[in-house]
Amino acid sequence: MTSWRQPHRLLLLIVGGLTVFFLTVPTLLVVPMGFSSSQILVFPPPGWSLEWYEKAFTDPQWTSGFANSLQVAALTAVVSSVLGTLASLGLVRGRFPGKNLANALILSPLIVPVIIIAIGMFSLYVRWKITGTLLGLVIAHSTLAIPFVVVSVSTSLRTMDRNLELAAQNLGAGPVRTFLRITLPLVLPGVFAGALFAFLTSWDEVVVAIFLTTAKFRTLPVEMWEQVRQVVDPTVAAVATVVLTVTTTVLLLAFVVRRQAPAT
Amino acid sequence: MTSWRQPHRLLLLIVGGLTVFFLTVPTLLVVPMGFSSSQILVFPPPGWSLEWYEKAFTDPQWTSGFANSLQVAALTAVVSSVLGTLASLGLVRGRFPGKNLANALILSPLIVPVIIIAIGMFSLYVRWKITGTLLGLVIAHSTLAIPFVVVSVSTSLRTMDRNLELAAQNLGAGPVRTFLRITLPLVLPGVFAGALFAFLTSWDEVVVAIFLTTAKFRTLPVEMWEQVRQVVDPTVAAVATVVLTVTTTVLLLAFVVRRQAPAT
Amino acid sequence: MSATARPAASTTSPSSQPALVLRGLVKHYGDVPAVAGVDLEVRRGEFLTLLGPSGSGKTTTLRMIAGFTLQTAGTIEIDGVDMSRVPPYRRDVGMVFQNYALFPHMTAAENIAFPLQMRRLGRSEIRRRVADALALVKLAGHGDRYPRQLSGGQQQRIALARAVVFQPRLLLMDEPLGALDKKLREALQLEIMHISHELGATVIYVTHDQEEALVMSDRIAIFSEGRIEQLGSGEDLYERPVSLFVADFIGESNILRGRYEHDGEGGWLTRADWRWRIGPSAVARAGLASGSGAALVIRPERLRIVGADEPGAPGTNAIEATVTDVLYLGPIRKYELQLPDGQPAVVRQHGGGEREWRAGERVRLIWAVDDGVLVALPGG
Amino acid sequence: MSATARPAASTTSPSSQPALVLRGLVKHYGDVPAVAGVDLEVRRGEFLTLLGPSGSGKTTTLRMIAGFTLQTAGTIEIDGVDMSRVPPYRRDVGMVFQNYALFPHMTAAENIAFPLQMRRLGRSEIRRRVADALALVKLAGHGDRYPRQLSGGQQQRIALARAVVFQPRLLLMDEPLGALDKKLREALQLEIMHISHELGATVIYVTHDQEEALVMSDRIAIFSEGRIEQLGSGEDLYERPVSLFVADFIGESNILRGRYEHDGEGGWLTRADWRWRIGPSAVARAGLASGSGAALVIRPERLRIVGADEPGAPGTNAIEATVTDVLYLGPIRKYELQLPDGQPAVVRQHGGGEREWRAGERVRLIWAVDDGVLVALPGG
Repeated sequence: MTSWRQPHRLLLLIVGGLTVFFLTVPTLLVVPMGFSSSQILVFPPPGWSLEWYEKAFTDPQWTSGFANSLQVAALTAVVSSVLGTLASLGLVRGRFPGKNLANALILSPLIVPVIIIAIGMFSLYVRWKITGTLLGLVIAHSTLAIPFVVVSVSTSLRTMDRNLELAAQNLGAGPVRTFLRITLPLVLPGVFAGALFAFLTSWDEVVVAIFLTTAKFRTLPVEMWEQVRQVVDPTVAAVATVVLTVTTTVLLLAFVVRRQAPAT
Repeated sequence: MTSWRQPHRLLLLIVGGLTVFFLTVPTLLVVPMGFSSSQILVFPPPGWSLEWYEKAFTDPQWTSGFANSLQVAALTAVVSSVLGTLASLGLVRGRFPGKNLANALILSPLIVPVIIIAIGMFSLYVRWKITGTLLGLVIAHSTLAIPFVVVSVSTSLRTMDRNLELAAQNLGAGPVRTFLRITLPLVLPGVFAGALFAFLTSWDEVVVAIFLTTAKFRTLPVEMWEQVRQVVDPTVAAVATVVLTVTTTVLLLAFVVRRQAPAT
Repeated sequence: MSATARPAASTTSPSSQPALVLRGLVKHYGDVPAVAGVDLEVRRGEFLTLLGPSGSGKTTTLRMIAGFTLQTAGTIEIDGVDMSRVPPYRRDVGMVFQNYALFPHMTAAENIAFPLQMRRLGRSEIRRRVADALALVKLAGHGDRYPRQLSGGQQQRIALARAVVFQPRLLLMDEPLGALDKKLREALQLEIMHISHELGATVIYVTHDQEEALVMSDRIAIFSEGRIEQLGSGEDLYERPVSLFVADFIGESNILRGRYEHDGEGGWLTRADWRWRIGPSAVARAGLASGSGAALVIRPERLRIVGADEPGAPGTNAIEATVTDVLYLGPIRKYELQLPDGQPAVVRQHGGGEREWRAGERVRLIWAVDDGVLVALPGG
Repeated sequence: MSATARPAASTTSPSSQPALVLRGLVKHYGDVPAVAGVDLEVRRGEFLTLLGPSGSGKTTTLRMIAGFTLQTAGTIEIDGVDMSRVPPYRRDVGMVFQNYALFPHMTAAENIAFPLQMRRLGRSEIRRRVADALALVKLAGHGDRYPRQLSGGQQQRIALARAVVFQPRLLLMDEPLGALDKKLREALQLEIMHISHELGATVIYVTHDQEEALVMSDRIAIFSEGRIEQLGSGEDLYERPVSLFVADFIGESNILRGRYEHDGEGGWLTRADWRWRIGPSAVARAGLASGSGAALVIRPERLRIVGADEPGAPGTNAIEATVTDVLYLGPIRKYELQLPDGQPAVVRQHGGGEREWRAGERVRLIWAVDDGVLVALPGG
């Protein structure tokens, strides 16, 4: 009865297995290397040790990178979720000339190659003298993150039943009370998911950060980048595992929020 | 009758304008700089010239980078659309134990920070001796691109009416003829769109490429990266404009394909 | 229950001021007229239905009354006050939506309390009124459920409670039963009728279901192409349609086209091959000029099938026909027939001893002269 | 047209072999029985409808006949051949889906040609048969349109043409008219009947619409909880239901519960307060033991309303009631009433001179003894 017979299945199994192998092995390789007893980054580890995790959590270079990354990502999440939500409201509910153009411009960082954005920002931020500062990196990362917030919040706004807003007005709620009591609570899961994606965008970002940070102010991915090209001790693998853990946790959180959104 | 009154509108206009400014100016800055008559990368250009475009299209460093990028992106598109389509078929239509795990693993490159993927691949590919080769970069970029193909093709497969396959069987078509005459033609737009996104993923990619390329074999984004840190002549801006043009063209193509897909 | 019920209309309204008056209401979308000029007076406590096919302007009219859509021209008066430019949240009109439009992040009780909170009533007053409203729709004890935990029928009852709890001047309902299945729909039709009578509410009800309109309404306004084609009780519309459109939209019809000719008190509908007598009251109602194109409408249950050779009785008309299909429907039997000119005809036979006819038989259809309704032909 | 028509069943079938035989068909999903044992014989050229509420197993049964779902137990025989384990593409059975399931990347003609190509017919033969099939469904000239360029009704006709063009042994239809509006649905009901008769096709038709089943079918199988509750003509089911479930599902019913007591040729349904006479044929059909729990079913059009004081005629039963609602429906008037024990009752009055009653009036309902149907009470 099924349309997949034995020969097809075997072929699919082999191709699928190889695909999964190539997709996941590079990442999975990094985790054990962080627990290595070796002094250099090598696979397979000759023995096991927590030395590099200790170093990752005590060496001021790594800990300040961790603090910087968290700070930038958190501020990016706040800035881009506020601006992104306002932009979504304008783009979905507003009626003004040039709406399509505004929409395209706001989403444009999604499609412009990151190396070009990095070069452009570097030229501009040097003139504004905000390279190497927290402010500069937060602005830069918000630029990259706002489109994700806009997509998330716009989807919430579009799938929300417009009749709910009409019903609220019909029952005596003016525009402000309708927004606060009905619209905002219903799109909040979209805003929150957008904020989490914004956090991750900043947390993972390396290209723009390399251009805009200095030795005094580096994020964790930039620190990893610098270290892996100079030293080759396994601390970078330990840090990578920590970074990956944070990423996965935040992402799972985002999915849970999305799931629990009331079916509007 | 509208729920947006004058004070809200004004606030929204200002915030929106600033947001659009920060989002788009860095990119839009790059374009005029490529037409500059200045010898260094500076804004605003003191005058206009096509000198840097000439250099971009003749200097062997840039032209070989262009050729390498095209080659890698094209091969990545082919490899990942074939493997991604097979993976989607297995994940959507197949029934096997561990299906959810396989799905998560195949999509994992979407969420793992690219710097970690790059470090992992570098460790692995050095051992396999495929760093600095076309093959190595195509495998690496396919790893990054396959999840996009899987998302695109899986969506096509899921939105396709299963009754169409049942109808074909009812009318006398066995499993193979059902796949060739019904399933494949109907998901082809999804496959094609996935291939275009795979092309772009490779075309834009810079972090993994920096790790896996050498001076003898560089892609265009890597070349831009190296140049902008050494020389500061405006050729890089001219190249960036060319890259952006290609990206935009391919993306528009992908949208057109998606639009024209028959409503199944 | 009595707490939420408004005093009967007769005791409060100064004389007989209508609850709603629409004057020359027009709505254009671009160049397209969705509503092309509607005049309507709704009495207090009346249950009035706007009935028509989709795109006929009935929903647009309702949305203009609610204030969701601004009219292009015309005025809307509620309880004698011009509301034409008043925003929806100050119109004091309750509305029930087809998809319920319950707030998903509030419980049933919170939904019902919402309009009372907007009116800044006291906590204990709100609690009392919400409890009364829940009892009214027979959902006492369901107040702490969220909408997604309620069935479709229960959700629609909560929506009704929310729309009446603040004692609005008008209750608007936009195809409120459209999403429910047949049995539940019929039960809720009766329940909505009983509740609105109990409250003495003035109801404007939109539907495209003619049976629903007939069952529920005091009066029905038939919409067609942005205008009211006919306004009257269900019996007016079914027994005395003023146009082919109304005859066709309400119930089934047999339609004979021809030319009207005046003759004494009554008249004739004539065709090349035949002519049929028209009664004096039908002639008076239609008010047609002799010689103009006209049609005779006869309802399927007014036709009787007799043998092809049976002579006609005095006071009846007749036409030949051939039976094409016999459809058994339980309480009735429906005959599909073909007239000599190829047009279809349909006859409803209500059980009880009448002879059964078979497909292919040649028969005669007869009807009492007074059962034929005369209407003008468009452009006739 | 004659090209696509199969020779009438009687000329090809050896003696009277049934077109389809289901024996002990069972389908479990996990532990849940979707179909709990179905036995059925369908005659050649018969139009048989599987009717039931959703989840009653009718669609699962159809999918097992098509081969889309493998039965847990039982056999399926088509034209005398066991098809229980044959894959769907070798069963030679045509199917029409509710959502049409037309291939969107093929024109109407290509869709119809598909089953013929699968059977490797010649090009000219395919072209001729496609043209015939298009003519059969009155869409000649629409062959080069894509499905999205056709209306819902046209799409369903193309789906029908595609399902019959290869002259399948059976034609299966899964709620084919479910997505269409009422007027179109009624027109297509007649068209599907005419086409299937013209082709002499054996049709298994699934619907949950009892009126559609009554109109179209030679026989109807009523499904309930995975079993066939009753199998018979529409008249059998409406006039002589074998259970409360059937009485309730087909048409409207008035149900009086009590205890059956035998008495001579007939019997009585007795209650504390009253007893009603039951006719001999109803008693014989029900075959109940005296003293067992039973219900009397009377159809709404069999009840007559008379004044509360009017004496009963011989050969009739009576019960007191109070009118609660009077519903005008055009050709009929429906009375909702309340019986002394609080149960509801419903009466259909078919126009024509009968007295009108008003809500609140106390009345008596009378019916002829032979109009009452006796059924067992579950667990009685």
